[in-house]
Amino acid sequence: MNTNITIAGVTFKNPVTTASGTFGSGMEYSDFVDLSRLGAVTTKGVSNVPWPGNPTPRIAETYGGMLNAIGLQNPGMDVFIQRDIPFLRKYDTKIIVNVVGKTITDYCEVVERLSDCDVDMLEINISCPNVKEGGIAFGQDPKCVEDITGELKKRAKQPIIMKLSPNVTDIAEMARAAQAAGADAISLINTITGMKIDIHRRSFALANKTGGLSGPAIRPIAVRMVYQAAQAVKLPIIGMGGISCAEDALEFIMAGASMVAVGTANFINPAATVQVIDGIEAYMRQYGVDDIKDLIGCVK
Amino acid sequence: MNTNITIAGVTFKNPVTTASGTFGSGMEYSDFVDLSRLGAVTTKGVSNVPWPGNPTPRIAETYGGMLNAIGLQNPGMDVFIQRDIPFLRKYDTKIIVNVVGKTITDYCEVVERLSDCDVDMLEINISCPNVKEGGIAFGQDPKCVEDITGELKKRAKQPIIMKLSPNVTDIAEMARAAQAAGADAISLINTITGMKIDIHRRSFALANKTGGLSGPAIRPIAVRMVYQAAQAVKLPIIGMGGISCAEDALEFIMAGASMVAVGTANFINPAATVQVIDGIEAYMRQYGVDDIKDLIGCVK
Amino acid sequence: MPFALKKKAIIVENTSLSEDIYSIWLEEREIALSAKPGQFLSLFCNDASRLLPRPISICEIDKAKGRIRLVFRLAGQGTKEFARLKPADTIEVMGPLGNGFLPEGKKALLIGGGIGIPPLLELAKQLDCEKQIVLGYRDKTFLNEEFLPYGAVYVSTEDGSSGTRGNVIDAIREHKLEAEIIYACGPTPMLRGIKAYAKEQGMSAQLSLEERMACGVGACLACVCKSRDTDHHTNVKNKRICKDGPVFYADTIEL
Amino acid sequence: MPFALKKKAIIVENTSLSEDIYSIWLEEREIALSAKPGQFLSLFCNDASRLLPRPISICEIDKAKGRIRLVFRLAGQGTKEFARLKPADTIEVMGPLGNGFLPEGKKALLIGGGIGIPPLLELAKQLDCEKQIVLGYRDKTFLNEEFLPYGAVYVSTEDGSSGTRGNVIDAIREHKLEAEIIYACGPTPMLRGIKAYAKEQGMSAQLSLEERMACGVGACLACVCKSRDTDHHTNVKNKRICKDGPVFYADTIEL
Ligand SMILES: Cc1cc2nc3c(=O)[nH]c(=O)nc-3n(C[C@H](O)[C@H](O)[C@H](O)COP(=O)(O)OP(=O)(O)OC[C@H]3O[C@@H](n4cnc5c(N)ncnc54)[C@H](O)[C@@H]3O)c2cc1C
Ligand SMILES: Cc1cc2nc3c(=O)[nH]c(=O)nc-3n(C[C@H](O)[C@H](O)[C@H](O)COP(=O)(O)OP(=O)(O)OC[C@H]3O[C@@H](n4cnc5c(N)ncnc54)[C@H](O)[C@@H]3O)c2cc1C
Ligand SMILES: Cc1cc2nc3c(=O)[nH]c(=O)nc-3n(C[C@H](O)[C@H](O)[C@H](O)COP(=O)(O)O)c2cc1C
Ligand SMILES: Cc1cc2nc3c(=O)[nH]c(=O)nc-3n(C[C@H](O)[C@H](O)[C@H](O)COP(=O)(O)O)c2cc1C
Ligand code: FES
Ligand code: FES
Repeated sequence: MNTNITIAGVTFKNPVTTASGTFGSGMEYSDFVDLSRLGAVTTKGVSNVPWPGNPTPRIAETYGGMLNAIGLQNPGMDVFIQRDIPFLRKYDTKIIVNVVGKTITDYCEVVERLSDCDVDMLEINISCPNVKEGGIAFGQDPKCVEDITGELKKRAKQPIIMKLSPNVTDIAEMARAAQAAGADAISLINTITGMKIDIHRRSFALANKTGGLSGPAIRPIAVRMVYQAAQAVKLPIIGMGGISCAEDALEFIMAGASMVAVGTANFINPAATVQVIDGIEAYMRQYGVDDIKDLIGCVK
Repeated sequence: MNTNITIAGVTFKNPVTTASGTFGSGMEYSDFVDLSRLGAVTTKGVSNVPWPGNPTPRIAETYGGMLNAIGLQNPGMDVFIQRDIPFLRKYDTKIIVNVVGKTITDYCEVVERLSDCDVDMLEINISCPNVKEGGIAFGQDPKCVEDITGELKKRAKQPIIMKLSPNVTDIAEMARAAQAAGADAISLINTITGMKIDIHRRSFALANKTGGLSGPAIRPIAVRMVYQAAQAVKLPIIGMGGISCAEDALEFIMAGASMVAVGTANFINPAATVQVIDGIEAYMRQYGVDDIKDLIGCVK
Repeated sequence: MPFALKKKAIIVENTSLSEDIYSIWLEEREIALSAKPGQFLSLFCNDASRLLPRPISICEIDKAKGRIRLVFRLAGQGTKEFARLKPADTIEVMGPLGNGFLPEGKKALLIGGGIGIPPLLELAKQLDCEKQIVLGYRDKTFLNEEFLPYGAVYVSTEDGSSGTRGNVIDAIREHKLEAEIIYACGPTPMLRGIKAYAKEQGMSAQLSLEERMACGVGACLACVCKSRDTDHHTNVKNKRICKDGPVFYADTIEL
Repeated sequence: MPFALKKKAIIVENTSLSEDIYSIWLEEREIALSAKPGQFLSLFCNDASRLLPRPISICEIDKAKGRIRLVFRLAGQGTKEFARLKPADTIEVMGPLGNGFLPEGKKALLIGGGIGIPPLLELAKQLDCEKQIVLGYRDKTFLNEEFLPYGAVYVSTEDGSSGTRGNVIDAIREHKLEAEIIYACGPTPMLRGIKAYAKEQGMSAQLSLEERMACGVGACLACVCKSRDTDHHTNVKNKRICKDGPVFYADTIEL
């Protein structure tokens, strides 16, 4: 039984990674999860300089999901490179680094710096709804997607994954723009912009007013977008959005994802990633599927 | 204590109506709900000729929500006008008729016909994701929203509500387009396009492949869009998307909705509409709010 | 029933009839008093992530005690949850919903397939005429012995482990069963076969259909089946299984 | 604790201390054996619509029986659900999480406000030094008698119904309480007052903070507070309450 997956020349032992921002740099969950079981660890977004993030409250619970407006707090690339990459390299897993910025120049700076680091792939977050500049704005216009993808492709030594925003009319258009500019893969979906109001205090539940919705609630939207993107482009897709168990992950794979990421579910069940891996294998055994590749996009 | 709300000259005894398509023509729920308690009944979408809708399965359950691809099955305007309007008029409630079509001409035909009927408002569904032509396509382009709104405004004798699609990058843009073309109000959100895959059968859960996601899962997205629309236009807003109880309804009102609609919750609890009305009143008593209008858009 | 809403029913008994078939008796007097064979209940999950009701047919009615019996097969998470219910637990239900079987008082064939068998039990009890009961299974049988008091019972199994090897039609042909009317519930392919058989034999047939449901009361149009004629309510060739059915005369619907 | 995951704890006892305050004893040996005062547990809801854990401080630890006591106030749906738990029910928990109070062995003032009082009880039991305990309430008192064995207990109430009328600082001034160190837990305004008071008096103070949490283990950065210095982990002036706290020295954080 083969669960290996190769994307842009990088081979993952299984198709399961973590969704950026929900697993820290891996370190925080290493007491709970054997990181060497994972196909890859995708790290929290990293920027050229340290970012303090948004004021609190940064999260709110919603029906079957949560809103977050962390605001991409991160220690900046220097600390990240010096501390987190060596930590992750101790494990038998691939490293995908999520990259954030406020301007194209910011993104370029991080990507150039990471080019000489020992990481396997870069995931470019052009879809964070929680920062005022950059982030999502890049991901909502095909021209911007193309521009930033093109600029980063020139600089990156590792393959790059463009992480798309679900807050768009036509996800296929964004996927095509990423492909046209040479992206090696796309990942989707980032969170969907949402809002919660505290009716007793008559105020926003989040200091940032809006936040990104994640968790099981958004899964049907994510599966649909993965399917639409898979129909539109030939690029490998990393699918995510509300995956908590193997059944959920298999929906994404059958819709066309080559890999999947577990996000919010880590908070609710730190063993989620490993259970997803075990469950996919159990499914393959149950139905006599020899190669995970036979399941990718099998529902048309 | 006043719960009256006046929108475009029509006064509703309270700000609660039913979401189109989730309450039939009112008749189906009249055994469960005293229709005279409701601010208004909003009927299932009606077209110029009878529509048979989509093949089954038409629905699927999702985490905290459901997908539907009914495909706007409806008996056509002749039967509707002859049977359903007189039925609803027996109750002390306003009638909002939801209108669907495949072409602008279709919509015009229905609106013209309804102009001489005894109904209070028309809600124009330009956002149904489950029909191949028309529907959502009109609601995803501001130019289309403007065109169709303008055409219908010329013909309608009743005030018209444009029902917007959440499957867009920028809801404010659509709201502004509706306002520019003379809409009397807007309602949002319609369902969000989603997909579910049956991993055991390796097929789509819905015959139509995609369906519209509704229910509590989508509420944070709906509240955010209502807020964004309220910031962008002066039009009264009918808010909906995952409302099951008074707390939910109040979130929409505080975000800027003048009225709210209860949809999927009717299926789960046929008393939901009445409980929302009672609960809003209880909240107003608890906090000494004399007029519901004081709550509209009170969170900024 | 004006303003009849969801009710909390109390679980009186929950037993398993086989590895994946459960039998529940629940108490809800009003429902029991008005229930008819062939009608169903909408059962709601306690797990709030699952919103939609699960339609389950009424298997038996005990008006004296105000109780209803339901027999169901583990299909997914909802039925799994129901299987874990213990006596004194409560469950939210709506019903009775739909139109049941229409007793015609003619010599009858009751045909059930798999998890379509339970609704025939109450019908068998109430039908006041000559009855032959044909029950089709894949392999293991259940509930068949409970039919014995009400008529001659014939069993078919796909693997031949009991009764006729084959399907219910095979059993009918083998035993040369004759009747004026068929009452049937089971998987669509079986119902399709029965419809054809009834036509061939010039019998009338009442078939109980199944489809995914949301409202269960005729409002959402989720649960339609194709009908021969334009339906008076929908004004298209669609009937609502929850409201107009689940039992239909075979010749009025397309399968 | 390598690969320590969520655990199912068994409810041993659930009593209400007042209209909206509940006290639960739960059994989970491993947790009880490693727990320290000031740490907390993440409690998960059984209702699947509510995903995030509820952080609740450890109120008492019974290592012999392998049990933990939690005392909580009804705040929303989650705590309402916990209040309904009955003996033998189970609940999913993670913990013990965070760093507790750091016993310093100096003459101590333990200050609790409202629902910040419970975590001080185990601390009072374990602190091996002279202790004065100041408990502030809005009106009704709870848990105060349970502190009596461990030191002198002073109460303040906002409405003056027991003890000093006013807040905890008022009670401290009224009784002229002196100490070298403060251990405190309660609402932010109270902690802010204590921080200022400690500075004024030249005392050190350990404060237990609160913020909305998602992961509870330091990964998501939901629960930060502002810190005086750049934090070694975050490399910005933010500390994670769940992982670096919930207890901090007053002079290291901004309130
Ligand atoms: C009128 C009617 C009577 C029925 N009577 C019985 C009965 O007496 N005993 C019995 O075991 N089963 C009966 N069924 C089928 C039963 O409704 C499903 O097996 C059950 O809903 C599955 O729920 P689940 O959560 O376990 O499965 P899941 O697959 O997790 O359910 C997901 C969703 O799909 C719906 N669904 C899944 N399978 C079916 C189905 N076959 N028909 C309708 N909806 C479905 C569920 O209601 C739910 O909304 C009946 C169905 C209908 C329409
Ligand atoms: C470290 C720590 C220790 C705590 N110890 C106790 C204790 O011992 N006793 C006690 O009664 N309360 C304690 N709290 C507060 C307790 O966590 C909240 O009252 C509880 O989470 C409310 O949940 P709910 O579902 O009832 O309310 P809801 O408002 O419905 O909760 C919605 C969401 O907001 C979060 N939330 C709501 N209020 C708070 C809050 N004050 N702090 C953090 N998250 C919140 C919930 O966890 C949940 O994710 C503590 C909080 C923290 C951070
Ligand atoms: C607390 C939190 C922080 C996140 N931070 C990032 C981030 O730094 N970069 C990024 O690309 N996505 C970030 N995301 C988005 C997730 O990676 C993922 O795309 C999204 O949550 C949907 O998956 P889920 O429903 O499984 O969580 C974050 C999500 C959450 C909940
Ligand atoms: C079964 C079903 C049928 C619907 N039919 C219509 C329709 O005919 N016209 C329309 O404008 N919206 C229709 N909708 C959308 C609802 O009116 C509403 O906008 C949406 O469901 C969100 O609200 P909710 O989450 O409260 O259900 C339908 C929704 C459902 C679930
Ligand atoms: S389930 Fe809604 S019409 Fe039948
Ligand atoms: S709750 Fe996630 S870092 Fe504290």
